[in-house]
Amino acid sequence: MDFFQILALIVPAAIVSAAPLILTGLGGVLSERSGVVNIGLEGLMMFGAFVGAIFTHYGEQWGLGAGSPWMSFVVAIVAGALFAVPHAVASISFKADQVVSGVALNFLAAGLSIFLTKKLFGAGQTPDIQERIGKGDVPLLSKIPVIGDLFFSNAYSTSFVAVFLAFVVWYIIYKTPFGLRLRSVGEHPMAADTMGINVIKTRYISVIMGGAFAGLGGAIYVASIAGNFTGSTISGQGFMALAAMIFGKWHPLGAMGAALFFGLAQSLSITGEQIPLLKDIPDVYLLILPYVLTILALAGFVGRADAPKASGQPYEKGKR
Amino acid sequence: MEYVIEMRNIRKEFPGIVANDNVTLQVKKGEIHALLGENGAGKSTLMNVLFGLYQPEQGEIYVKGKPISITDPNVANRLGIGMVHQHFMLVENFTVTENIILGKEITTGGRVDLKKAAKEVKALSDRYGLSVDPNAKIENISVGMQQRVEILKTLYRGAEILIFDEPTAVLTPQEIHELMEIMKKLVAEGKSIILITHKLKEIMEACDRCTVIRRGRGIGTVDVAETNPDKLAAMMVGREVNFKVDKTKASPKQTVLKIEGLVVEDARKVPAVDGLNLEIKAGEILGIAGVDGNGQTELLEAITGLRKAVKGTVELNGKNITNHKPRRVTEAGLGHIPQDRHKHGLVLDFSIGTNMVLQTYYQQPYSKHKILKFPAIYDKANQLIKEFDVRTPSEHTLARALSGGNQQKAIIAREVDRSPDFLIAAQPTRGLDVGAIEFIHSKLIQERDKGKAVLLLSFELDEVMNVSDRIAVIYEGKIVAIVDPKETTEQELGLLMAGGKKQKAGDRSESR
Amino acid sequence: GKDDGGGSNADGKKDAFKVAMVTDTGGVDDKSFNQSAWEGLQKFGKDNDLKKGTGFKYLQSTSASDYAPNLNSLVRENYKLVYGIGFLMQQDIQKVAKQQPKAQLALVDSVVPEKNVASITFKEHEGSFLVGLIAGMQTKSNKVGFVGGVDSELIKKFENGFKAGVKTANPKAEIFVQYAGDFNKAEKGQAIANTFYGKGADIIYHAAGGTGKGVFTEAKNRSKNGEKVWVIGVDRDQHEEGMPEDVTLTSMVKRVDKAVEEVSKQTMDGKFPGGKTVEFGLDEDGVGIAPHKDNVSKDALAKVDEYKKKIQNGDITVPKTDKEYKTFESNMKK
Amino acid sequence: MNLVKGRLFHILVPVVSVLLGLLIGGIIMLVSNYNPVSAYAALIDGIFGNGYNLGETIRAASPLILSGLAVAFAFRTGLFNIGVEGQLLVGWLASVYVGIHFDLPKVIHLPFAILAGAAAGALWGVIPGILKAKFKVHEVITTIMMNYIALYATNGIIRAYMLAPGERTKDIKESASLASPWLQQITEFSRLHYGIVVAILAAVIMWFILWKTTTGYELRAVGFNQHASQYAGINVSKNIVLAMAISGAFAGAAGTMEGLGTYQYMTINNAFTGVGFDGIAVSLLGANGSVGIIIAALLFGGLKIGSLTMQSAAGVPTELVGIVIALIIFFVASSYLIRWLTNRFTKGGKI
Ligand SMILES: Nc1ncnc2c1ncn2[C@@H]1O[C@H](COP(=O)(O)OP(=O)(O)OP(=O)(O)O)[C@@H](O)[C@H]1O
Ligand SMILES: Nc1ncnc2c1ncn2[C@@H]1O[C@H](COP(=O)(O)OP(=O)(O)OP(=O)(O)O)[C@@H](O)[C@H]1O
Ligand SMILES: [Mg+2]
Ligand SMILES: [Mg+2]
Repeated sequence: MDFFQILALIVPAAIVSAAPLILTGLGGVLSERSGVVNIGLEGLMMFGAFVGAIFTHYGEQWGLGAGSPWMSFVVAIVAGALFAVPHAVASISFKADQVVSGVALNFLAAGLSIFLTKKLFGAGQTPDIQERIGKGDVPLLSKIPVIGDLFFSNAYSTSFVAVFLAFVVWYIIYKTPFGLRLRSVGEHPMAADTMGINVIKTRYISVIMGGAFAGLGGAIYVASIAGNFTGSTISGQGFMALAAMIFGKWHPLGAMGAALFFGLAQSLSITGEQIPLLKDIPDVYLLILPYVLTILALAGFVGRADAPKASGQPYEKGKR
Repeated sequence: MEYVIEMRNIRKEFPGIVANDNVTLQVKKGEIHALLGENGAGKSTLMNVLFGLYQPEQGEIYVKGKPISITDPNVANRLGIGMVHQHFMLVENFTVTENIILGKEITTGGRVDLKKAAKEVKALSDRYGLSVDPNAKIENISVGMQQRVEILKTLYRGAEILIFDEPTAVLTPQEIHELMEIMKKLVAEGKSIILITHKLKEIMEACDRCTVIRRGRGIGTVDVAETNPDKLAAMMVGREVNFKVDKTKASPKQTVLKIEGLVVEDARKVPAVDGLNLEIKAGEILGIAGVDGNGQTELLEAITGLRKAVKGTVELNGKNITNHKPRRVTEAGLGHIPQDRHKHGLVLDFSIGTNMVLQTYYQQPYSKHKILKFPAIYDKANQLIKEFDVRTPSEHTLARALSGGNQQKAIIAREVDRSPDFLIAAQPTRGLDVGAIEFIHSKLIQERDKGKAVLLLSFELDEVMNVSDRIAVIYEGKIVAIVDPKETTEQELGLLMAGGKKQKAGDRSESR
Repeated sequence: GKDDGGGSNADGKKDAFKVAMVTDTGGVDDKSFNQSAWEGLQKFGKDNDLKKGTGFKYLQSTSASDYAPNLNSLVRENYKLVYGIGFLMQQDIQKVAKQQPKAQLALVDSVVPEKNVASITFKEHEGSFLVGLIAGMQTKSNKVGFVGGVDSELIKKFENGFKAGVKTANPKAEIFVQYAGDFNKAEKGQAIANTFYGKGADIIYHAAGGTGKGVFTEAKNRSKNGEKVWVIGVDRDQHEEGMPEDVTLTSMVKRVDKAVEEVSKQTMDGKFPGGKTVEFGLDEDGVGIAPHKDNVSKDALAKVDEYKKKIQNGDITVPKTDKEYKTFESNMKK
Repeated sequence: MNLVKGRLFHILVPVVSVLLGLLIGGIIMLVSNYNPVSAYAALIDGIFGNGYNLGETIRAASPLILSGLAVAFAFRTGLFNIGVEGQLLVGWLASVYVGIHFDLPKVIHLPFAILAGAAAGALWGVIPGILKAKFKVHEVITTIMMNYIALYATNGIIRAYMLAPGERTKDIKESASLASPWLQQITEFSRLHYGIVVAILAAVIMWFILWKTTTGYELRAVGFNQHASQYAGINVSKNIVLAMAISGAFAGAAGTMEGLGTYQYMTINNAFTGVGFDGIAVSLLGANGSVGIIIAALLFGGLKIGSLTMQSAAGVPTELVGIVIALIIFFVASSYLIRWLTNRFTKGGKI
């Protein structure tokens, strides 16, 4: 295979596997920028995947046809938002250890989603969905010589949604009053409070929005890749999204970049086996490649990533 | 007549402490009203109540005659009450403008319009002569400018009543003077000001009336015109106080600490200590006077081994200890009462008992073969707790639960008990009441008289002048003068601290 | 004690025949061998009117460490025959067999040399050979692919049988092979399929469980965009998975259900094949191509029948391992 | 009086949380029309019902104790070790390797194998430790990455060098095995092995290091306040690395429970064992204390084993136990507020 052929294989695949990570990563950014650590992304994503799977299925039953997955996305967004509430209540109102409450969320998602699946379908997995998000060429753009083939040919519409939303979140956080307040709450809640900003409310909104994004990420994973939901559908993607967020230095576009980086490393490690010069490398090396690269990147050129100053600390009025 | 602000019989409790007990405060329109009291008297608490940060257990608040319950800062802002907090409330990595407009953003099309906002900030700062750089990040500007940002925050919200909580603690006399001018300008514009301070001169200079609080109780309100510093002091403390610390003349002996050509860089790799020379002799207390941010912190960190020196040498008892690890410096005979007791001085989540051996836990008798010997540890702790009158229920109490004064006493006990040849006392009385202050001063002098060398760093000029035998003035990382406290005045010191010549405050440290 | 387990069981009769199985983490609805094993057990149960839950039942394992307790509790509940589904249970079956000499156990997909264990294996290579023939006949690009779950002895049987079949039908066909290193990573399956199709393959045979889902996803996507690509399913008839785009060419079915039913019968009739290895191949219809044949061309089917006979008469032996495949290939050359 | 209140709380919070968790679990069963009573009856029976279940419960608890200790030790020193899972895998592999490839008398071989596992885990923990100490890299992200590297690396090594039929390594030599025919006898052939002794020993060791040695004093000081530690001449970087090493060693030891005890070999794992993540729950419920962790591990081990009987006898999906565990964590975590308050002003609340 010539180099370009390889690119044409790797890049689209990278974008495909990146989309769910991007969205979930964005969820993490929203939550942590407001000062609430969110280890629960995995669970939120899992619950979103579960909801996405069953509602795409129902959508098909209700005759929504190709609209089914999109309907399921909407439900997954709501479900993700709701599922984030326990984490918000525990870590914002009850001042629980945010990491721990996030871990609890993961346990809850794992248990609840399968339990409900068994309850609903009497099976350990949801039925296969028929109406997948299909790949397609973007009308004009795909005609652009090189870039067209790489980025706009047989690509998922959801991938573009993800990238688009990354910019939306960036705009919200850095350009709107709400964003300014969100960041101030994550950096110096007391200061925000003295400026009349409702810290608790702002954090609730951010965490819940974060849940919505993670939920969408999970649903898109099902609709574009997995095709149904089982206990192992979401196995670690949430943690990778968390990594992407930190890697991206809590910046929406940074998180997107990191997610794409993971996707690239991932698909390189798979396509690699078909690339002459990489063929002979034992595939273990290709399998661990993405994770090693991440660590190197963090230790090396990315360097120290500074979390929002107040992240992980519950806010209490008048505490010095 | 009607008051712009009237707080009647306010009571505010914290777990274990009654911070405000039946306090009444009445502020007239267009006056500068001083709020005077020892540290911990309850001034900040009272103001936080007025600003809606705390809810009082008892009492009413009237604004312009109307009874109001101020449930949160929003309400206060709407009522035209603004507060410049004792510990600045600024988001470090935001710009000046972002900090000012936060919560009351200027938008065009739902989008924060920083350009427009910056213009407004500029206009505002010009109008009141509060020079700031609207686009600078807070973490990169001087304390003086940060304070001006705090003031602008309140003005931007159209505050009519401004509260200043200990604004002068961190300023040079010159800066203080300018601040007073600004305040006068503000009242001239019809605004009313509440000024918290411990410094009687400031009250005499700028204020119209003064309310005094002691141990959370309101003592009374006086017209500044009809009183004098001694009367105020008596009201504040409840007894006659002599501001002079009584001590015999020092009899300095051999040099204990010798610093030559020391260069230390701060976090931003800028030399904060820049070719500094200094000698301290046994049996003397050397005070360091200077405006915060002129390299004091870096100097102490370099001596104690917490920060690398780039150039120069530090000798303790003739031994070169430059860039030695903290423990080796300590073992070479250093005692260190750190600036920030909560950050460096104590492990707040350890018991006060275990904190007492923070420097010695690895030595006999507190441990043997790496096994801790708790009986020995707690015996020592109890001995120190008695000796230094540390008010704590038991040696097992978490250090966190102690009041600042007692936390500080514990630290001093720990450091002095090792009877080091050289003792660093950095702001040893910060946040403490006069009782504790007198106690600590006497301890320092005791050490001196035992023939130890003591280095005192303080931002309170009175303290420096009263306690030290010699005063070294530090400015931009150098010792610019060494003066005898008996032959100098605060004015002179102030000038030296500002670099010898009078200059517009703010410009000073923008360059940093 | 062990007896009251029997005494207190629903239909009272102490020596009522009871049969049960332990699934691996997949569960009885994994659309794979666990499921068809359970189907077999259910049919057997119905035919001999046993009650579900007392006469016949299954236990699902949530992790590998559950195999032993599950097997054990079934044995102590006096089930006369207990199946372990999947070679992963080999070790635990062996332990239990040693500890409980009275127990009668059966293991699917692997061999345990104990006289109270019946080992059930399949000639997957033979079935894979047949679908290989079909692939070889129907590929337009002369390029086909094989996606394996985890590189292992068992999956190798699929790979080599398939390759042999392809080469037999179409010597000049090129075969891409890749293992995902995982039975549950759909996106990997998809990425591999993407690579294969991208390199021009038009038929992919997967033996990769959940990872195989990704292969179907990719095939569906491409056929939506007008590409004509196929997937060959595994274990069960995966026609459904291919719908609505209808990308399933055929499937290599492995009749675990038949095997389970068969062995259960023998055991009930007191002919428990303990210590033996019961192997199900083409003869026993243990393996073969799916009943759903719409997408398979006439002459491909003819070819399949032709070679099915040859294999049954022993005219050719299908290779299981890489080594056997090498020799098979070299023999073809001559 | 306050002291009593503080102490009481320490016990009360987890107990109440467990009860609430089970209660809500019961409600969930009711609404999804299962019978909670028979379900919990089955659960109890599945834990204590007979020697076998009891044996399996203890067997399942052993690695949980160790992974709980690993998480707790890191917590105590201000670190969050999500990497227990990976450290466990490398520990498992190392112990099995030693178990297979050495020929020694049991008195040497078994301890050697266990220590090898612990050492491997420690090494796996040290890497994130160094990255945090030297490059300020967030340990949460590095430990997550290290988990995946461990998963694929161990599988790769087994496949390349140690593969035996059945997707696993050969069995370890008897001389390196924790298994005990006697223990199996008295528990009706459960897989109960001497690992529980190792686990309890480890719990004692953790307690001793943390509370009785100068090392523990330094580790905890660094965990609470790095600045004060530095001021007191404690080497912060060294202690961060050390903390991760010790934590990793416990995790590695957890791996040896599987390798030398439960399985006697290592399989090629298609997914994480989950024991590492359960460790977080265990350490939390055990309030990061040695005794608490042992109790919590026995509880979770029991719930997991019992859930199997719950499935077979009452037909309730095993996942319900997962939900109950999640609820328990939520309750414990949320009651931190109250505990924090009592601690803060408890006169005489020990460090
Ligand atoms: N958040 C708090 N929690 C508990 N106690 C507090 C809190 N804030 C203040 N206190 C207590 O209330 C008393 C008054 O505190 P406050 O800060 O009002 O004193 P102050 O007059 O402002 O002292 P300073 O001059 O040092 O600012 C102190 O003795 C302190 O112990
Ligand atoms: N959260 C708290 N709980 C109990 N006491 C507190 C708390 N915060 C502060 N205090 C006490 O309040 C008193 C003064 O407050 P603090 O120690 O913060 O110094 P400060 O006077 O507020 O600041 P500064 O030293 O800059 O003037 C001290 O006795 C301190 O122990
Ligand atoms: Mg104050
Ligand atoms: Mg103060």
